[in-house]
Amino acid sequence: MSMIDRIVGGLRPPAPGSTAGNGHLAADAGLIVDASEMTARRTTPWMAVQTARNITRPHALEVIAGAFERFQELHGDRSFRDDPAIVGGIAELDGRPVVVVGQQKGASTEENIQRNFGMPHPEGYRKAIRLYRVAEKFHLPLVTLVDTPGAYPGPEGEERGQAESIASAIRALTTLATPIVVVVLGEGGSGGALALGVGDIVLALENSIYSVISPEGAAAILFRSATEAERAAQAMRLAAPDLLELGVVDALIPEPAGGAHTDHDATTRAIKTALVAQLDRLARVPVADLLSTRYERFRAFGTILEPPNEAPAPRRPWWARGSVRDLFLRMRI
Amino acid sequence: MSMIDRIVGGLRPPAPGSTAGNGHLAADAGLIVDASEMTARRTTPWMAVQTARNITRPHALEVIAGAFERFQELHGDRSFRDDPAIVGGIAELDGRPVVVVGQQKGASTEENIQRNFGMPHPEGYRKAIRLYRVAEKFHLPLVTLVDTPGAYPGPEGEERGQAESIASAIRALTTLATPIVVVVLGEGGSGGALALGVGDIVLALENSIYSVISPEGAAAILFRSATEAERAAQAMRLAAPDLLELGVVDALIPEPAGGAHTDHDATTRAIKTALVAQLDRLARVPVADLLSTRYERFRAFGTILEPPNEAPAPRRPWWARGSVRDLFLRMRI
Amino acid sequence: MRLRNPFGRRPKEFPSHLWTQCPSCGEMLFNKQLARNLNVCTKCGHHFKLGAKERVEILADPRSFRETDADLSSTDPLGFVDSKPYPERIAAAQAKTGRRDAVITGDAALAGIPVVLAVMDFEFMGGSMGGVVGEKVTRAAERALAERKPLVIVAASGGARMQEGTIALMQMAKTIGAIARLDAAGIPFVTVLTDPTTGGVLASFASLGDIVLAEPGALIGFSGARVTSETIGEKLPTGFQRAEFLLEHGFVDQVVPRDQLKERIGFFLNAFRVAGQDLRWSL
Amino acid sequence: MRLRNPFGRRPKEFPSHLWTQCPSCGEMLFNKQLARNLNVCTKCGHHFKLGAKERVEILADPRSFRETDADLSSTDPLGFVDSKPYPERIAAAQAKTGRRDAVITGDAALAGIPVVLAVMDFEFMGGSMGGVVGEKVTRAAERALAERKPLVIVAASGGARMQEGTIALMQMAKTIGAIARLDAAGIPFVTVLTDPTTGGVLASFASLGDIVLAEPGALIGFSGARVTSETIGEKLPTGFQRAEFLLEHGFVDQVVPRDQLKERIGFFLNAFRVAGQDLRWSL
Ligand SMILES: [Zn+2]
Ligand SMILES: [Zn+2]
Repeated sequence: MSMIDRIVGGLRPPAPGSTAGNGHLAADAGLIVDASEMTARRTTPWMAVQTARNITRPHALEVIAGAFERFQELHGDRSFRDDPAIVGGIAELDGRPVVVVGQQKGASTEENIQRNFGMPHPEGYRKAIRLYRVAEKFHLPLVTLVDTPGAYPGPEGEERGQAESIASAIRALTTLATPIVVVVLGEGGSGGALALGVGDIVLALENSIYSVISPEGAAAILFRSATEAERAAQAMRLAAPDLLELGVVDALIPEPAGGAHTDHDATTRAIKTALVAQLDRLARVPVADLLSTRYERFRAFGTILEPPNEAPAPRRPWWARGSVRDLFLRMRI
Repeated sequence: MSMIDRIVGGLRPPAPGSTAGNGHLAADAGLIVDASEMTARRTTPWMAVQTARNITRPHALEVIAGAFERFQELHGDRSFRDDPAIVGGIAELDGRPVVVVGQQKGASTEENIQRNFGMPHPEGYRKAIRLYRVAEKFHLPLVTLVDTPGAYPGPEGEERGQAESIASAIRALTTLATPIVVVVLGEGGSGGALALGVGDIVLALENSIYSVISPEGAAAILFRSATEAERAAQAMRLAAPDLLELGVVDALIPEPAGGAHTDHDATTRAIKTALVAQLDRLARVPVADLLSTRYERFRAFGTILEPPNEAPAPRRPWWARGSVRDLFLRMRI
Repeated sequence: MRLRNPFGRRPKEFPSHLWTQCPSCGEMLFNKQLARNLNVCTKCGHHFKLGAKERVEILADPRSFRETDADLSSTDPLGFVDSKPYPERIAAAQAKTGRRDAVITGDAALAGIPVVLAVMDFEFMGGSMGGVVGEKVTRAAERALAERKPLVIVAASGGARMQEGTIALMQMAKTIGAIARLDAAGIPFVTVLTDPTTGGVLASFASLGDIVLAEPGALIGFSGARVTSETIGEKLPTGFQRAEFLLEHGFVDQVVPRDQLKERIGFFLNAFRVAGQDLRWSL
Repeated sequence: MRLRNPFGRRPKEFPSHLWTQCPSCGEMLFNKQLARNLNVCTKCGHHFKLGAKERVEILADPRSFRETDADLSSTDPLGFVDSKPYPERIAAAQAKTGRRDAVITGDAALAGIPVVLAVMDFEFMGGSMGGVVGEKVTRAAERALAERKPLVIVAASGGARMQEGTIALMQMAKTIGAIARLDAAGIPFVTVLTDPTTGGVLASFASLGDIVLAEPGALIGFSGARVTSETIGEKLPTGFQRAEFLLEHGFVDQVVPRDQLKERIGFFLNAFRVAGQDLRWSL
């Protein structure tokens, strides 16, 4: 076959290049930007799934209380219900007012029932959209905290438009004229996570996961058995270091040695440090540049083969392209 | 009391002035622009209420079928339900594509139950807002058809935000960047009617009514008896000629001698003639002028007394002010 | 000030100019102490209605409030007569309240931030919105736009003023038109829904705040509960149309106790101001 | 073309290359006649699935379709292996369909109006969206924007392509980003939801049409019905997640029979074009 490989984006090159690509991210924040640094610390994918789901991990409201000051929660979608599985409001981050929106899991069965195990209904995503608009209107940076098994798959969700609400939330983020930093706290489950997951910088805690479908769901489809979830997790490359290699996240926030659940304060401090550093950078970038860079960031995902006759000039991955690199250089100033 | 009357707007001056003010409206369309012309034809307010509510009057879908061509209904609010009490879509009016949105009453008890007697739920107003946005996005003129006893006052309406949905619909219309012509077909019931009632030109059928509360509701509050509705109707000045005098509507569309219900075709033809003439005019006005004139039109309602020391220069009613008059003059071209 | 108690029984064993019975917990409250506690029951936290003047006092920074358009008063556009003519009702309400109509507007500082403030007065014909309320709210919004200051409105209203008919109805479009311009200009608008906020006021500017706050237990709804109840032929559940009900259904950002209102509004306005510095609405 | 019948019983008494049994009414349909009727049951109107190529033929004006990006095909970003490696699955699907991936895109005229057209192919790995579908849909939207032509997408998909993991998930953000730019530029976007449209395709571009049409009886939903049913531990009602269910719940503008689709889309695009003349998207 007379085709040449043409990488339209997506996969990061091996270690040295990738450090050059976004090494600036690590500058002030102690972030991990090179998955190869983590080789010694990596666990099995299935362990990663268990850790990311650990009920004693710090969840959104706790992270907000620890990393932000003066949080005032805002409620409701203005049309149906206040969904407890999504929380959000206005807070200060190191003195800077921001809008923060996150998925909220419980730390106990009782709390999980109240929070629907962090699985939002459509009205939750519509509340998120409303808060995104508040951020945009008043030029407040937006921080989102992703932590959900996925959007709630029950019939009420279907009746009220789970798919429409997720699509609309993603659309709102792609064009939101204010800086956005995403942090994956624990479980990034499918489209229900992505509805909070489109931003200028996407960070993830070291033991978090992010996947297109739950390992159990994948196993049921691929191997016709939910007990094959471990095998599915292995195939899916859903652990944080994989996500870093794939470019799905820009950097990882290191967790305390035993995992985030062993030291909530240290975890929260690390998140705060990372957020402050990223927002400092983004604050210096004109909004029009943010928007075009955000577009290119997500535009670049996907590795495809294209025959050369249709490809006049090979395209470089988004983080290596002129405009984006210029932006990052400016962001380092 | 050393005050001078200062009319900030609202009441029309007597006949000759008012004809001069908006006589152009009558030019092509046979519209009634001077209530004094109607003296001989006026009925009692209570008769007007009965006629406006006559179940055999032409309702929205019938008017759309008769006055427009190629109507394609669009459904749904994109978040909860398709409300059958509000209908809307895209149609052609004398060859010009427009968006049309109306409240839909039934012509039978069965149909009325299906249409909830023309009383929309919040999702109906949210569907209307969505269609308003379609009109704006594609530069389609908007025609609204008002015919409702009011927004549905049941508990589901309260739960899903009847008030919020009405306020949002009104807000959408006040700033919608496309021409809007409103036609009150029968019953204009309160805020639930106004959610479709803000436009550049507001027309009403000769036997329609428009009121802040139903006569029965007013009687229950004012006279502590719903049977005093006739007396309340008298006090409220809700009949079409009153509305014309008050400036709430700009002109009346004459009905066939026995009322609209006696000749649907003639009524529909009269509505079509009026709409075509008004849209022809509005199509020549720059959208920025439409928006400022629409703002001034509704800004001017309310007759108040203000002491002269706080009033440096008396304000003229909206239809007599320079910018607005200029607009109308331009619209006559 | 004599307190009205529309919900519970009248106090029995105490002279009513001295004591008020809490309709929520039944406690007998000494009026002066109640007033000192911002008309909130010291035992159970029940929020009694608060007068418009007192409301301005607890929101505006000391000596910062400058009233505007105080002398506007209504004419009688319909020549409306029910059991008595509308002008007589206005005169009676003016005599009772010492105010020309159902809203106070002005410029103020709130937690140090220059704002335009409007407070509705339920004592004046049930806080109903006719031409004067519509005009004053619209002027407040237009001034907020012209001076690029946030607008704060405290709502308390039975709805549109029936005696002004469709002219009152049109105030909904009039005020919303001004609010929409404020919105397009990116200027903050905060509303506070107090007991009661219903009908045409809730269905216009009161629902459209960037931030919508409500006082605990406040009655908030579009239709009167009586009408709603008659519509379905059933009693409504406890808490229907109360502030907490609206919070649960997604229409209110926060239910805020009266003594925290000023600080809370100040927090939001300050967040918006800091973020918008040198950009949009702040000077 | 052999028709698949995922719902009902297999035809018994007739050789399956000649006859197909309608899963809705049980009628035995002669395959050639069924194909002539656009794969719609001649007795009850049941809409069988329709191939992507046939779909292009019934929507594009004769000889107007020019395919673009036909040669794009997928790599294996994860090195994914389940019961067999992902590259083998792709190769099999390519051999089966004669197509490189699960969407056909191109320029066409539709009822005389120049459009960009994308038609998904359920036969290719269940119409799943990986990098190639995402890239081709994005390029289609970008070309519609650059040339100011309406975009029409016919969706048919089980969702994101699991074998490309989070790279497939990111196609949702990628395609929506392009659609959002189209929206901001005021260029019309029409989607047609066919049987089935689910998961990450429904939760991205497919739901965001200015006009959303659906074919009768099409399965349309976010979660698989099996997952939903297991979530509540109950059977789902008849018609759940069907096109008519979405119409009733407000997510679909019209349910349109297959033989009227082209005319209907043409009507909307023409209305938008006439109105926008000399203004925005039309040339
Ligand atoms: Zn008490
Ligand atoms: Zn059949």
